[in-house]
Amino acid sequence: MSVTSKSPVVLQVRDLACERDGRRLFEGLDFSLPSGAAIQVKGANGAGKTTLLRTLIGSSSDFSGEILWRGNPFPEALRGMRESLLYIGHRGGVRAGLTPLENLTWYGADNESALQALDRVDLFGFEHSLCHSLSAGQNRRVALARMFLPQAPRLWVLDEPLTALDVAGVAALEKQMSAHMDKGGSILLTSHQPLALPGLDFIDLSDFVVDESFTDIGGEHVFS
Amino acid sequence: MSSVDVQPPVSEARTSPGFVALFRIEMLLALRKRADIANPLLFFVTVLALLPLGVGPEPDLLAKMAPGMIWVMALLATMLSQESLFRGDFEDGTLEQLTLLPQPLYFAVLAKSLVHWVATGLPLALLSPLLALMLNLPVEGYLCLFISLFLGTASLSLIGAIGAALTVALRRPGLLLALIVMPLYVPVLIFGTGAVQAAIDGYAYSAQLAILAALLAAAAALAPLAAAGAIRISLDN
Amino acid sequence: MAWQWFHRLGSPRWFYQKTNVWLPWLALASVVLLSVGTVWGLGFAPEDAKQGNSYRIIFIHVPAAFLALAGYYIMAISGAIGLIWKMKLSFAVMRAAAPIGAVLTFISLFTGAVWGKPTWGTYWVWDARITSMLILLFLYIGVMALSQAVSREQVADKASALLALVGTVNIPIIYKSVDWWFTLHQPATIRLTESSSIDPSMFYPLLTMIIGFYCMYAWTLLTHTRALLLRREVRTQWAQQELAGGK
Amino acid sequence: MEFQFSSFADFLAMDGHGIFVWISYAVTFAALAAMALYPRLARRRLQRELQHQQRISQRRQKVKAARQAVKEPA
Repeated sequence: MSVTSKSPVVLQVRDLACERDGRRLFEGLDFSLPSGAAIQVKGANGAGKTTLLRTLIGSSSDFSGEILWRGNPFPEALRGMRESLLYIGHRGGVRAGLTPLENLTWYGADNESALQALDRVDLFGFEHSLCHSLSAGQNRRVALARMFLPQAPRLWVLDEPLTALDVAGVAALEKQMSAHMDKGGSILLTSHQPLALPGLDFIDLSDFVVDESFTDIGGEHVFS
Repeated sequence: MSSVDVQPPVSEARTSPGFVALFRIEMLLALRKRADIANPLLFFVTVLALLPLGVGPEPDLLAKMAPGMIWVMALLATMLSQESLFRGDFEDGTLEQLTLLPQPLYFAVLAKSLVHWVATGLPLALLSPLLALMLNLPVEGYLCLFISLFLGTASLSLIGAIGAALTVALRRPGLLLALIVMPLYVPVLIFGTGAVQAAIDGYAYSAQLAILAALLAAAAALAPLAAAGAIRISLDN
Repeated sequence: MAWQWFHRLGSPRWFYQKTNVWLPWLALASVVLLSVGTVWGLGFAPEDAKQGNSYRIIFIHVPAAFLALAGYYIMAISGAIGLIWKMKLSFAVMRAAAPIGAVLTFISLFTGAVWGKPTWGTYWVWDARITSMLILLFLYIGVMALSQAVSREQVADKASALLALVGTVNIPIIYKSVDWWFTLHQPATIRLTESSSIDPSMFYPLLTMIIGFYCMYAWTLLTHTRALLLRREVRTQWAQQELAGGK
Repeated sequence: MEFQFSSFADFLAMDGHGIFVWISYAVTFAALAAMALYPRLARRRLQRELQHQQRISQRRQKVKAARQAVKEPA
């Protein structure tokens, strides 16, 4: 499925700079994520990959530059973006006190599609057992099951989705991601493991890193 | 390959849980963690049973101390169970998902605080006549004690949520949460004990209960907002 | 205003250089006012009819109590400015204001307690003013403890700013409920601060001391903020020149 | 407006209340003085830290330069 140049841009970032603990992680970042495309954010540890993802989903507001969701900027567009956002972070977002089925219905899925999704991450038979009795791998698959729901949200933001997955799991995930892209969805993700995903673009944060000399971070004073 | 728009567009607005759904799920979780409900109650009863052992069984002395002691113990029981309000969700990542819901975080925090009240404050209020009996509280005070605890512990849960949210990402939040929240509990404690004392002395106590209700209304309106802000700040840690 | 991190208005370097000029004058004003006020209040103001000489403690108790409360609002407001406009400078002012306010609250509590001895015969009395002061001290300690407990400085600033704001909403409620509670339990006794009559001979030294305390507060807040800014901006050139060349 | 006390001793005693007045003033001005001196101490501590860090980074540069020199001639 080729991303035609005219396909609508879902998420656009202009001249983005992020700061954490008084240190500038990167600056001058520009990219746009059209619908039906996927971008993997590369960069050394601590280069700010997670900070970038958290900024794009509106969880951190220490940034300069512009983030546009379908043309209109944050924070006005934040609510609209969150209506079509699926975010999976380092922590899966699975409640130990609930069963996998209840977890998925908590994310707004109806029973039938939740069962379908759980089956596709081969959790058949575990739908009704409490998550704290399942293994870490199974819990991870419950977290990823949200991507297998029929009406999955349009924008997927995934932080290291492949961790703790076996070979079969990775393959199933890659297949589901490309199916999502075919349906016009877009994906933004970070991953240490290589990903076999047709049409995957890359951004390397180290191209936008600020060199760590003694810069006057305090900024020139405004009044002479 | 035909252009992208031919396939059915991916669903736009995801159906995320509203206030009622959140309340139901939180209630379900609270009922499943039986211990979290029983602990504050057991704490409440055992400590109050210790009081006569410490102070001596003279009925009139106990009667004088009963309103204050019952209220202080209710306050401490609520505060002890406050810490677990967001901690579990923080550790498994659902707290972060709550902040990403399209509708304001206010409703999720309100739902959690109300569930915390139903799980701790309400049972304390229901149990209070038994404790009043043990501490020889005059009979006129029973009804007022129940109403004041009923209203007061709700405010305590709502205000305590702010402290829980501010300390959710810390390793050992217990003491700090108490330190932060204690001054904010003072007005509720003063009017709660004041109402029961007035009822015992035979004065009208509707004014104190009205103020407690006003404090509850203010807490219900403002505390979840502050707690929501605190959650977003703590998650950035 | 676009929701982004615009070039901060109060950049720390501008604040540091601007205050270089004000500090000496502020220091001079507070020293002069405080010494004149103290000598005047201790030596020249007439004795109080009822309380005798112990009322002279009013000349430090009242200004300290004023500033303890005003200091909390100053801390909360600078925290709010930091939260809304993300200004590093106002977070530094907030972090500096917390310990100063706590010390002033302690001073007013201590002087109030010592004053209580000759007046009521015991050091600690649950007088409405003193009880409210004690709760205010707990509020200060809560803010300071929270800002120490959070490891990341930015998050600690925002969290303590929010707690300070929650505190300001509660202070009037706390003061009113303590007052109501005090009138309920305590028959009318000499209220600590209202000495029998505030005639001019007592009012002017008190006024001098209040203004002196305000100048001292401003000077202390500025110097603490500057020291904190140097620590926070230690990686910048201007801070290093300041530290190297500084006195 | 003139001096209220007959003698300096009388001024100290303040007919019985002196002890309370002087303790209050002493503690107050001690606390204020401590607050006034604190920034100076903090600044000096920061200066020492900075010099310490600079010495470490200089030493590290020297070591790196030495290693560089060893590699070059080969």
